[in-house]
Amino acid sequence: MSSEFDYSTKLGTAWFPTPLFTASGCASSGRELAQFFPLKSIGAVVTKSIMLKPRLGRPTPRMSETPSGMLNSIGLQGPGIDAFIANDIPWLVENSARVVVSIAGETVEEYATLARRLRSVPGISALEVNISCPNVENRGLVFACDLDSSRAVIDGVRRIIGGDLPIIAKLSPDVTDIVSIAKGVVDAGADGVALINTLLGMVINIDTMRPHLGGKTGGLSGPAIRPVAVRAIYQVHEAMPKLPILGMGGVRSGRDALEMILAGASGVSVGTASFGNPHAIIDVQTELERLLRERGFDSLRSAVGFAHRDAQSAPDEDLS
Amino acid sequence: MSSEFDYSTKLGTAWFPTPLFTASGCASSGRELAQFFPLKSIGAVVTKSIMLKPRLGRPTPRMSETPSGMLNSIGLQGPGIDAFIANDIPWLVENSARVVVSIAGETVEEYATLARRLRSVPGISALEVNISCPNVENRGLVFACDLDSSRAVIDGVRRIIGGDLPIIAKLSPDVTDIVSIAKGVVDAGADGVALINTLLGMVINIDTMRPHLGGKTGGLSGPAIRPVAVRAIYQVHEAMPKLPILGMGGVRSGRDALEMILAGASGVSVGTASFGNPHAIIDVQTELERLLRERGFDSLRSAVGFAHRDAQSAPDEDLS
Amino acid sequence: MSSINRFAKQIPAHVLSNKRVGQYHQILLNIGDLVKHCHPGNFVAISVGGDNSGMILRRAFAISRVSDRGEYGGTMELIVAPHGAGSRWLCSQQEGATLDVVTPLGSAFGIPTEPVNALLIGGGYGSAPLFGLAEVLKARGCRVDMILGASSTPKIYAPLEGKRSVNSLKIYTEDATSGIHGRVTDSLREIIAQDQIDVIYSCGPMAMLSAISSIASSMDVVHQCAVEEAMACGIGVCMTCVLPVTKDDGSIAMLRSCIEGPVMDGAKVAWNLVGQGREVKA
Amino acid sequence: MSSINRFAKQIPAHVLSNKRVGQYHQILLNIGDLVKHCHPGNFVAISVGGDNSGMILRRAFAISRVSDRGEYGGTMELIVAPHGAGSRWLCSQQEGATLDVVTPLGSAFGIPTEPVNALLIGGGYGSAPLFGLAEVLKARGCRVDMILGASSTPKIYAPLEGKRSVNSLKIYTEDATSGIHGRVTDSLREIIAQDQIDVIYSCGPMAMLSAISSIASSMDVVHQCAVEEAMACGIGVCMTCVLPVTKDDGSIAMLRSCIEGPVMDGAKVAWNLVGQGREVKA
Ligand SMILES: Cc1cc2nc3c(=O)[nH]c(=O)nc-3n(C[C@H](O)[C@H](O)[C@H](O)COP(=O)(O)OP(=O)(O)OC[C@H]3O[C@@H](n4cnc5c(N)ncnc54)[C@H](O)[C@@H]3O)c2cc1C
Ligand SMILES: Cc1cc2nc3c(=O)[nH]c(=O)nc-3n(C[C@H](O)[C@H](O)[C@H](O)COP(=O)(O)OP(=O)(O)OC[C@H]3O[C@@H](n4cnc5c(N)ncnc54)[C@H](O)[C@@H]3O)c2cc1C
Ligand SMILES: Cc1cc2nc3c(=O)[nH]c(=O)nc-3n(C[C@H](O)[C@H](O)[C@H](O)COP(=O)(O)O)c2cc1C
Ligand SMILES: Cc1cc2nc3c(=O)[nH]c(=O)nc-3n(C[C@H](O)[C@H](O)[C@H](O)COP(=O)(O)O)c2cc1C
Ligand code: FES
Ligand code: FES
Repeated sequence: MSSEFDYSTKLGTAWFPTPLFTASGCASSGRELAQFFPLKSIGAVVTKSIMLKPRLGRPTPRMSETPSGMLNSIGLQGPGIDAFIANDIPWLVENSARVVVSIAGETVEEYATLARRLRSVPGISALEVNISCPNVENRGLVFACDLDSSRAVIDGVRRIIGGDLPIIAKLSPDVTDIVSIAKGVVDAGADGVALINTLLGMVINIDTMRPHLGGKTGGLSGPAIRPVAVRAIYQVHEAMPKLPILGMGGVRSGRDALEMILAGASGVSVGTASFGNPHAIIDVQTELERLLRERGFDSLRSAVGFAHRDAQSAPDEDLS
Repeated sequence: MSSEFDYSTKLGTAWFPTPLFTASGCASSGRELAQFFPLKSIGAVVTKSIMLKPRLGRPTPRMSETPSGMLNSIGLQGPGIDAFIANDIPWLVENSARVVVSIAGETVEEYATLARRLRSVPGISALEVNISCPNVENRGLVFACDLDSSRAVIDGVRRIIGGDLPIIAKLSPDVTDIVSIAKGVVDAGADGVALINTLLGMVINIDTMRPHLGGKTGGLSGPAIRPVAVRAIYQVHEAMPKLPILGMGGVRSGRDALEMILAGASGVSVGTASFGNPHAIIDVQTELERLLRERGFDSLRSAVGFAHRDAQSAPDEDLS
Repeated sequence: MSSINRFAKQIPAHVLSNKRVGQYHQILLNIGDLVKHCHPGNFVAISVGGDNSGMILRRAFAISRVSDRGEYGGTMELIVAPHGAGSRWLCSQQEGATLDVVTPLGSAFGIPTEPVNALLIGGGYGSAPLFGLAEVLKARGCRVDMILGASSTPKIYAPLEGKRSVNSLKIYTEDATSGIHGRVTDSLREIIAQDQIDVIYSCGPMAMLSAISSIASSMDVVHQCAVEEAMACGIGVCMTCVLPVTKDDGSIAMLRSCIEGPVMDGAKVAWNLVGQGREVKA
Repeated sequence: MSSINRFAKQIPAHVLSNKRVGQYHQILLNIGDLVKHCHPGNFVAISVGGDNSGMILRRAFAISRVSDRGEYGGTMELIVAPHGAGSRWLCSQQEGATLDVVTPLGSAFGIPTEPVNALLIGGGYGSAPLFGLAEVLKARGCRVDMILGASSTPKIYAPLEGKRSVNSLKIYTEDATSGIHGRVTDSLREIIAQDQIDVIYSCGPMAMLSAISSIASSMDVVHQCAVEEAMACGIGVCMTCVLPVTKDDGSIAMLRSCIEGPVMDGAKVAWNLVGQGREVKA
């Protein structure tokens, strides 16, 4: 990257040298991808959503490939917050990775507890709050599918965190009105939103003639869902043009990432694409920079939300 | 089809010799596909949603291919109900096609008026009520995204139709809880539901750096969305096992159709697949029958919803 | 409408040869008896990417030429520009590969019953169907002049044997790398007047067709143009490929360019309304 | 864990040959220097369907054999069963095609430091990595017996040259079309006892591995098995490929078979919990 082009981005107060992030759950805790590229060369590692207790997750089969996509039903398998803080964060910090920690809970209280545990851990750039989890206190209804539950989680986390760490609320696309949920969580204290989590889907195994996944339903990800992600980003940016958005959903090339930036994302997470190509995030990062430069942008930031501007404006006019 | 296998299906009181239907908007008024196969050889032709007045539809570009899918933004271009009744239905009837007429409106009243016009037209097997339209009386909110609006439309149509024609309410997947909408329309008088309409999506043209479609957003269809469709069918069948479901969304082979039947659909519409393969619906029809027979089913009906039965049961047990 | 696409079939077609010609690929397909029903202006829709491709829609290409003589029986020639992923895939198909094609589709150029003076105008690969058309027109005793234009020489498609079937050929390039420096429309008025042109046949980018239409209309010359709108189905069932066309009563209809085209009456297309002023990317 | 996949690279690999062997395809790839890091038990993950494929995930295959001699430099051999769309695409790749591969991945079979009596058991294409393993064991002075089984003869993979590296080879088919009628586990107890087996190495369907494990455990024989769970990433980042494994304290951990496997200690896998009793379709 030459000095003329500013590739950096911000999510709230957190600064990142590039807008490319791993997607939560698609990079484990970072170590495994480090065999393929240095983690410090990307914007940040977003760690797999961590819960309070260790969890075994859902029964197998946990995945099914679908046309240009896949379903997963992992069930938030993980070591629990204690082991995570003891083992994973220090390793990432040692390896000079910027770290966004994703948290998940079953109750509003659990999210707050996770935030309390993480508050004073050094080396964390931001919290991503994954609210696509069943709320055990509300008939198992996913937090992100209910405005009040979504707000309650973010409010609880914000109270604990104070102004220290940016809070990114990760929303589900499985809602009638994603803009109202986004407004709700911002109102409750989120500094930004991550769009989108997986879509609820199902595959029937035509041999067993039963749902293929051990968990029956699963989350649909990959290129198949990209148009839904771009739409969500566009809608939320239109409603709140200043709100930092971390875009994701089916990005596998620089052109895909560019779509999200133009729609209004300040950063882009690469998830499923890393399964097919361990260097996907590096390839996306390189290509996105080239595409932005070719279009006359001299910074990433001047391209954010460009698709909303009136059709006559050229990149140069936005550089003032 | 040999006499041993009963491939027929019913949606409410309407009987069809096979469970394969065209999808509304993906077969125009039927004539064009008739160049490739006789329309009477399939279950029924579902016509493009017709409105009261002639409509020019949305500006071009109206489509964008996406990974294993496409976005469309046609905007319900059509000749209006008068020309439709005068020209299209008689042609279909002459060609021995079974006809399901899809209607669309901008107000509750408009749907009712359409129903009144169609009520006494001979040769119609059922009405499909496409409620994925903006409700001009409710801030342009799509009927299908709001429980009360959905109910109001179906209620209005049911009052006009009486018990004469089966009413199939076509639902949008872009909702937080599709089961509650399905329950609402059934309560309001629908005899069945069609699942699913397209997902709201968007593509940004990276050359113009603006939304690619003339209508900005579009509907995502094709294999990409199949897991979402199967999930919706499964959920609704689970909640209302007796409700006839017309399944659709990304079906391009017999195995895809089988997934939907096992999930709970009594019929399957083939839409986008016909764009890539004009004989798609015939191919699906042939392959689905073979797959059902191979699995020991002696009728389509005995396979409907099979994925919900407990894992030990075999097809034979259900033939009683 | 019920007569259109009457002979269309979905068939497997073997690639007999695939040669680079300038920036294009000249692809020869074995399509057997279907050649009988292929007329200049018709197009073919081809599946791209192989089985399990993420590209689910066919790609449309003008039929450049058909022949029912020769060692392979009926053959069809296409001139393909490697544009995006689908056409690049097509250009990478080697001799022996099998393609899934649907053809012949759409309307054909109308052939005058009397010998007239015809001007054929092609932009880029748009010249492809014009040589076959020229042959037909010559056989009917017409005088056939041709003008081809492109941004640069490698984008001019003008095969040697094709040149034989026209009375005159002018080439325009925008970068002056060959022929006349400029665009096909630059001296169009003069040419129409001098050569007493009765009918113009054109194929190329929409902006070119639009420019020709306004000149042709103002000089009362018939203009049949083969349009190119993005098509999802190519067979008239999806309504994505529409163009605004002025009806006799002055109102606008959105006609499907795949089935009520691609050959349309240039005077009737409401060019100012196409894509509401936003052009479809070619 | 940080040592695993340390040498894994994503490289383009040319198909040097593709031959049918019974129901399988024997595919030889040019992978250059990477052969140095490939050990029996490791696997390769291959992109399928070409550019713009709707199949977005790699397919995993055991490395059957590597060689760094020969005219092409480092080569890797795979034995591929045409199962679904991805493996069928792979089997259709001709000599000269280029594949996108990531290798070597996962754990390798542990090699004893002392000469022991080893029994290698393969089911179907599961025999593929066992011949390379046999060579290594022989080189260490082990006695190597091998048992292969399949439903029918065309599913037995037992190349001539491979047979040379084992002391004995028994074949079982369920349809009695060759060798002994039955399954590899039918006389396993007797064989273990008679041949004083110290360690079993196995590769094949999960049900077979599970059956071997229970016999091996009951007779206190070490059992290293290469498992086969559906994998989305193959590199340890997605958590789809997990197997329930009993830890020292008796509790269950869900270990990733791509990175903490595919070679696992058969005695530790909690076979009764795999897929909660529902088997992953092989
Ligand atoms: C009637 C007709 C005749 C044509 N004749 C020729 C020809 O003779 N030679 C030739 O090289 N090209 C021709 N084209 C254009 C050709 O269809 C496109 O270049 C091709 O579809 C691009 O596909 P892609 O995957 O390479 O590009 P992409 O841009 O990746 O395509 C994405 C989608 O947009 C559509 N699309 C993109 N560009 C066009 C376009 N210009 N026109 C229509 N659809 C487009 C594609 O079909 C596809 O669905 C013709 C188009 C039409 C409609
Ligand atoms: C470590 C390992 C080693 C293997 N070694 C070999 C080998 O040497 N030879 C060989 O023929 N096969 C081997 N397999 C199985 C091979 O990976 C599958 O047959 C192949 O992935 C099927 O893909 P498909 O597209 O043909 O089938 P589909 O059923 O269409 O595949 C759909 C999806 O399910 C996954 N899947 C389906 N079956 C399996 C399976 N049995 N194991 C893992 N994933 C599966 C695919 O990867 C894909 O993501 C191995 C699998 C693993 C995990
Ligand atoms: C295997 C898998 C596991 C995931 N786990 C998580 C998770 O733990 N927390 C979370 O917020 N999102 C999780 N996601 C969702 C991704 O972070 C991302 O939002 C989604 O997959 C869309 O992006 P993609 O298409 O690039 O993968 C997971 C996705 C996959 C495929
Ligand atoms: C071009 C196009 C036009 C459509 N028009 C209509 C319509 O008029 N009415 C309607 O109810 N659904 C319409 N649909 C939705 C389809 O009927 C169907 O529900 C959806 O496309 C999913 O099925 P598929 O993936 O098989 O296409 C349209 C879909 C497409 C692609
Ligand atoms: S391309 Fe579908 S109607 Fe023309
Ligand atoms: S396959 Fe992804 S963790 Fe093993």
